[in-house]
Amino acid sequence: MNASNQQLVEFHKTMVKIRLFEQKIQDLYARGLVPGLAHLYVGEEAVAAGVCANLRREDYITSTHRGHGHVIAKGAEIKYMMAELFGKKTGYCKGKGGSMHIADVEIGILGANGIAGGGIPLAVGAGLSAKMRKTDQVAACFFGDGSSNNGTFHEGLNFASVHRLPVIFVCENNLYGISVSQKQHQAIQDVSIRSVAYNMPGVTVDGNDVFAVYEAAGKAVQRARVGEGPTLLECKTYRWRGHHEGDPNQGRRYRTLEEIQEWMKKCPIARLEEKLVKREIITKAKIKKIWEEIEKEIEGAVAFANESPFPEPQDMYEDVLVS
Amino acid sequence: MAIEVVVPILGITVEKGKILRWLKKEGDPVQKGEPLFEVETEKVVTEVESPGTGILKKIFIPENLEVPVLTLVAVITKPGEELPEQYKAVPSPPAIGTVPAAPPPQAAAPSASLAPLKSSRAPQDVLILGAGPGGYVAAIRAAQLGIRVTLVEKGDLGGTCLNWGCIPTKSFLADVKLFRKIKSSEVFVNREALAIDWQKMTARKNRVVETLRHGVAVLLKSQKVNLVRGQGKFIGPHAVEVDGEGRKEIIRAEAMVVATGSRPSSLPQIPFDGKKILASDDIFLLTEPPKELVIIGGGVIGVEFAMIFNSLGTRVTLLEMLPQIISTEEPEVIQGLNRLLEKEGIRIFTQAKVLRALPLNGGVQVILQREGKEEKLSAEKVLMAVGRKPNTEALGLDKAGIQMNGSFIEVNSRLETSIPGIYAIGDVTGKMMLAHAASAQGIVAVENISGKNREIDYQKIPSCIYTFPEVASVGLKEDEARQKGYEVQVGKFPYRNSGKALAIGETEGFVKIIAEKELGQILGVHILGDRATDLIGECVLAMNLEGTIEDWGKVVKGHPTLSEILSEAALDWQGSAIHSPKK
Amino acid sequence: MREITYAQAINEALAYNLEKDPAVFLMGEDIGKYGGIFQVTAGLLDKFGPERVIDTPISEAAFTGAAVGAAMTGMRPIVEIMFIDFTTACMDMIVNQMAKIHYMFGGRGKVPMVLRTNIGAGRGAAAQHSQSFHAFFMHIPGLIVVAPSSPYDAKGLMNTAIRDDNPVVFIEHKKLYAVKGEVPEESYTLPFGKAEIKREGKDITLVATSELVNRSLRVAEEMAQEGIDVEIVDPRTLRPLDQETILQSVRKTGRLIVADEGPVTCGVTAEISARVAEQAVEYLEAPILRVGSPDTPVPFSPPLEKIYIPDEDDVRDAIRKMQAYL
Amino acid sequence: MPQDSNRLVKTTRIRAVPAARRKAREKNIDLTETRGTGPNGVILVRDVENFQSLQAGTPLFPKADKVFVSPLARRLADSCHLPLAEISGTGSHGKIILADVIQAAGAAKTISSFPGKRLESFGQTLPMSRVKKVTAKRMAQSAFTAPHIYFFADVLLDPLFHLRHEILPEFERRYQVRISFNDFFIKATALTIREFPLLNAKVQGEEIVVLPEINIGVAVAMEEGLMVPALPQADQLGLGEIAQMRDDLIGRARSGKLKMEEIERGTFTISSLAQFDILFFTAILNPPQSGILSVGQTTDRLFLKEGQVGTEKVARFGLSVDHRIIDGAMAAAFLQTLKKKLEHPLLAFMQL
Repeated sequence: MNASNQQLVEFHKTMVKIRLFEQKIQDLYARGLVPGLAHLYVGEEAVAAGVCANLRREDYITSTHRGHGHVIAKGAEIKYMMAELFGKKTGYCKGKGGSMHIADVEIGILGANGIAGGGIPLAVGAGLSAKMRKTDQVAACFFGDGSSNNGTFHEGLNFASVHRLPVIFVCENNLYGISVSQKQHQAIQDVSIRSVAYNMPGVTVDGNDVFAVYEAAGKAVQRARVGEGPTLLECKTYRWRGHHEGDPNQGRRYRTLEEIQEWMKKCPIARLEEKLVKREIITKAKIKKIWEEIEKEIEGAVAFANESPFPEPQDMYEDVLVS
Repeated sequence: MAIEVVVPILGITVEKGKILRWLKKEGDPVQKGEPLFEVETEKVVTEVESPGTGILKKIFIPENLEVPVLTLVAVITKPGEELPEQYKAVPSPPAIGTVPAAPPPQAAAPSASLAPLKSSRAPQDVLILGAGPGGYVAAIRAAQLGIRVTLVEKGDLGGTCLNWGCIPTKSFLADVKLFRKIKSSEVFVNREALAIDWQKMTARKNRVVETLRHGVAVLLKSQKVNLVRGQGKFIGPHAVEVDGEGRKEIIRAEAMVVATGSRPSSLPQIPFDGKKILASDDIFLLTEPPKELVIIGGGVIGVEFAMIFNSLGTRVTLLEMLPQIISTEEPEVIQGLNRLLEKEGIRIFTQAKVLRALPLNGGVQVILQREGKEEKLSAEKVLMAVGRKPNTEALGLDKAGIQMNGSFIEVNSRLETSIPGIYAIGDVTGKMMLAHAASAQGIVAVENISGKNREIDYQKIPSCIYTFPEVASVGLKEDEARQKGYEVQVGKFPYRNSGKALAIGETEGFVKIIAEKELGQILGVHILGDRATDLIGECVLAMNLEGTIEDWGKVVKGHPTLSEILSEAALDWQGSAIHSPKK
Repeated sequence: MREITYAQAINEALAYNLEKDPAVFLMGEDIGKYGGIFQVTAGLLDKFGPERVIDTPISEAAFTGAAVGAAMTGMRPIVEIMFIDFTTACMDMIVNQMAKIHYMFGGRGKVPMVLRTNIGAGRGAAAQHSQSFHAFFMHIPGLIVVAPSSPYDAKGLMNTAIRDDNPVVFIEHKKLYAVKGEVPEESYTLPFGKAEIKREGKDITLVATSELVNRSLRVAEEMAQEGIDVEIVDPRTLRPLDQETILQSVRKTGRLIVADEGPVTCGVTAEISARVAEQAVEYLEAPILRVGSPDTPVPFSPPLEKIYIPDEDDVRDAIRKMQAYL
Repeated sequence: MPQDSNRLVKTTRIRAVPAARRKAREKNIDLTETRGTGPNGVILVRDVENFQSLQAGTPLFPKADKVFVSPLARRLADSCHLPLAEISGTGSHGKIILADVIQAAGAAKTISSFPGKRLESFGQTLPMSRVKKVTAKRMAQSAFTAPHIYFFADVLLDPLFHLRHEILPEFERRYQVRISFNDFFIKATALTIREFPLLNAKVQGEEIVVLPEINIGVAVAMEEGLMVPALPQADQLGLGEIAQMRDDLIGRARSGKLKMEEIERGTFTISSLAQFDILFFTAILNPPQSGILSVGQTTDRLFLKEGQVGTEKVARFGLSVDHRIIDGAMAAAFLQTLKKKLEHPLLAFMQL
């Protein structure tokens, strides 16, 4: 299946939005306006954009600690995200979740997740319930190469496969589990081969090529919808920043500047823009305009976050239980 | 619109960063994302990227300065743009351990409202200059009060007291006392043969000093006191530059305590030479006791050394300019002591003005003036004990703007100097040049730093002189008390009348208690006699607990003890001493 | 009224809700054909089919996590963890996911599910199949922890648990499964956070949980012969805890003994004692005493296990100690 | 009440079950007096109840001697008739120490000392109420130790009146203070003392010490007692400085803001009761000073001159001296000289 020109422009917008959002967080974090932890998605935009472009509003995703990209791509509103990262009452989680727990069940975001691999069984459950409720919803589940060594990955794939659940397991292989390189943490190169053990299709694509991601994910979603069960989709990509802001020098304690720069050359957004311009789908000028518009949108979000109030002390005691 | 560059928050545990290197100069063009400067945090060096594109207009924080994260370090402007007004006068960087400087204007609103998250970053800290009995005690007390302490010392822990003063001399005096005891006792046989080995005496002294020094080090370590070796020097009211082993570092602290102590001073016309003209410190470097010693200065130090060397067989002459030696003590006591010293064979010349000292065949000739006449004294060595001068010159106190009182540091009764937050204790204050006074001051100073409000009462600090027999006193002398308008009455009791004194063969001396008539308030106690320096403790306690002299008389003492003498003196005040003949 | 066992009572509640609500389904190891290790789910597979009574792989994290995901997306799963000892295999799913989601998502989304499991030694199952660390879950905000001590309570509380929109950890007791008691045919619910006074008394308040309620009741009757009047309070829900009822009782009697099968160290007994100490110390006429298991793993050898289990003798000893203060 | 009873419980080392403690507090029973029948003698509620029935309900109050006070403080409190119960202790464990009594007595009207400038001396800050004691003590002491002799002379003040009247406006403009007669007296006295050093001396042991500075003390009467702040080296001060200094010292004396040294430095005292209807009086020496000048009320005296009756202003000056230092002749000469200076002020103050 091929994406329409209109879709291609949408990909682009989504990716630019993710990029600029993350870069803004980078600056705000440095200035102490965003407390806690911030794991940035810069460099991996194509995966979120390509996968989520195949999902409907009512479909589900579970995300990771590096989740801003996924939820933006699934349609989260950045001003509520920003407010949440500021710890404000108007945030998605009323300021009680923060960067790692942004969720909007209404639009199928079952939450970013602070536990590596923690989201996998949840996605499986979402698939299970979709199946039981006889809807054709699917659940996409993002996780990293690191999590693919966690029990939940294997248990989740197994369970989903046994029950032929509509789940797409999206492994964002950015080559490092925090500071440990893939070579050091698993004896395989392609996580996708683990699908064999659970009798489901396994695909590996260039995670910095939004087209490739979009098409591979498209097939997987298709299978899921018609009840053919889960797929393991591995996207090879790379994070430009350190594991989190505060990981000195973009993680050069465990990877080289050369390597980082190598991957920055493969910038997914630049590659897309190149294609779009070559195919004359969009002009350079239009692209510039897009960046500017989104920049504005993000400034708006920051302003919204700034003006928003912090939670009241008593808010702390709310939502422990459903009353 | 200028873009501000701050020391970024590099992870949730990082609170401060040291700017190691600027990778760009003022005026350089910078690209968003390119490295701007290197900052060291918790031993990790991080390149900080430019938050924007433009000209690096102004750098506020120089290299090698440590500042809290979020401190504004530079501003980036558009090419050609002027430096906006609000940056023309940017406050000097906040000291480490204080709340970060007001956040950058743009960021002001939100980060101000985030303030609660950051206020936790205000640990109180203190820097103490000098690890003598004042400094190290202050350090320990401060640590106990939860204050972060940096202690700067250029020499040995324990200062003069431990290394060159109280402790070494006491080690000597202990040996000498035993020696004298045996020599003078008739129960030992062939006493003539008995001799004392100066080398061994010095060796034992060194062991004692070593042990104590080690002890202090262990204490400081256990209190997590950050000990920095080197010479400290103020470069501002809250910043001190420490120069140690060629390595300079700048340490900032909210509070400072100056405790650099003092050193022997000499007569201008007779400088120390370390060989013939000795300072008290030099004594400990002698390989053997001199045959003849002239001591210039009849103060505590002079008298104590006179005692030691005289007992070791040195011919000692003591020169004092004033009419009496140790003029700080109760005249009656000093007269007593004077008599005993002379009985010992120590020559004491009072009202003796020393004019010159000339080398004379291997020794020294001291020329002095007495009763108008010039006299010559020859000696193998001269000990100059004419007082001590504070170590205040090298500290750059002017940099901190501290008000002086001559060469001493002016402090109030809270030990605070003219600059709030800077305190001074010990000899540098010139109040009471005693180790225990320094320690007491140290404790008061840091407790004030910790927010308490304490004043020091010199009235109740004892003074001790280690002669044979000892001299100790606390509080007012008799005529001082009268001058202050008290109606005083005196109680006295001689050692001679004490069973214990007799039994241990220490019958010299007496106790004199001065108390106010109406309230029976104990104003002063003066002791000449064996163990006086231990007995005075009881007196200090009585004064501090505000006991009346009648109470004191009622106290029951163990028998036989020297402490009984004190109670008897108290009773004598009421004319009812048991072991004194009826008056 | 008819008498049925504790296991049957729970089974009735499960069946009733499967019947009534299509969103309800069961997951767990060997709960289908086998009927559950303690036969609590016996017969439900035939009645409701493999779609709704799912025999899972031995994969606690997967099916517990899946239950959370399903619960978030409109279902009302009930999972069985065969022994409480196995919850550690899915502790992340319980503690970090199931319990926290509602809070950390700022009230968006809920997790209406029940996690059934059981405690209790006494069957020679040794260190990994006999523990009683239900106190773990009392420690976790976001969970409701229920520990019924009778068939009647079990059915009523299970009904409440299934209909509640919060994640509920339902603590059953191996020794109780076979215990019979009066249970109405019709469905009924019992409120969470409401303790029940199982026996009125004026001298000593004895707060007991789960199976220890029954052991305590037996001892209380003996003691009554000696004129010591023990009041027995059964919290029934451990979280939220009905501390008012407990405090009232203590204010009345002035003496407190707490009995729970878990270890006393940081256990249920510790928590209840602490709250009373904090809020009613001035009413105490004697030290607080606790009955619980010792600080050792559960031993296998029957004589040892006998000593290990806090039983009638331990409760009796505690009351005797307390006697000195009467 | 609870406050108090907490202390009661705290200060007693006894074992009782909490409920017993509560009951004891409610019933105001001292647990130290109850007998425990619980394990190892711990006091149970029933023990408290039994005790109470014994007590037949008579409540038991904390005994007075429970007040924790230093012996010195107790004595001073007694001698000042201050009930200890009303004094709060700042010593360890709330112990009442001397400073607290002084504080209470002084009702906070203490003389504040300047940091760094303090004289190390007893009672560091000297509260007003102590003034009376000190004065009393010193005076008594002085009356016994120093044999006094008294001299009197009438001083004609018209010239001074005129002089003052003349310079008043200009003076006030220049120094922002109204010059008083006292200022003239101070200056004149200081100048006179220059000629009679022994009036600036004190007895010390067996010898007489002539003090280097002439510091004139001005007696200020207050209901709390007498304060005598002194103007340092008054002989070298101009009238302007004297007026300002006098104004300031007396002001601060009234508001209790004097420094110790300002009181202690005095070497000679002037005590003026001119504002009262006191014709003249004999002043008692302010030890260790050797002289004190008393100034009586200024009155109009009739005189006859060339057959004309007129009035002139006269005040009676008294001089008390320590006879051990100053003999009659010298005292007389001093007073005579002073009288002359005041009656010919222009002459007297020429050297300014």
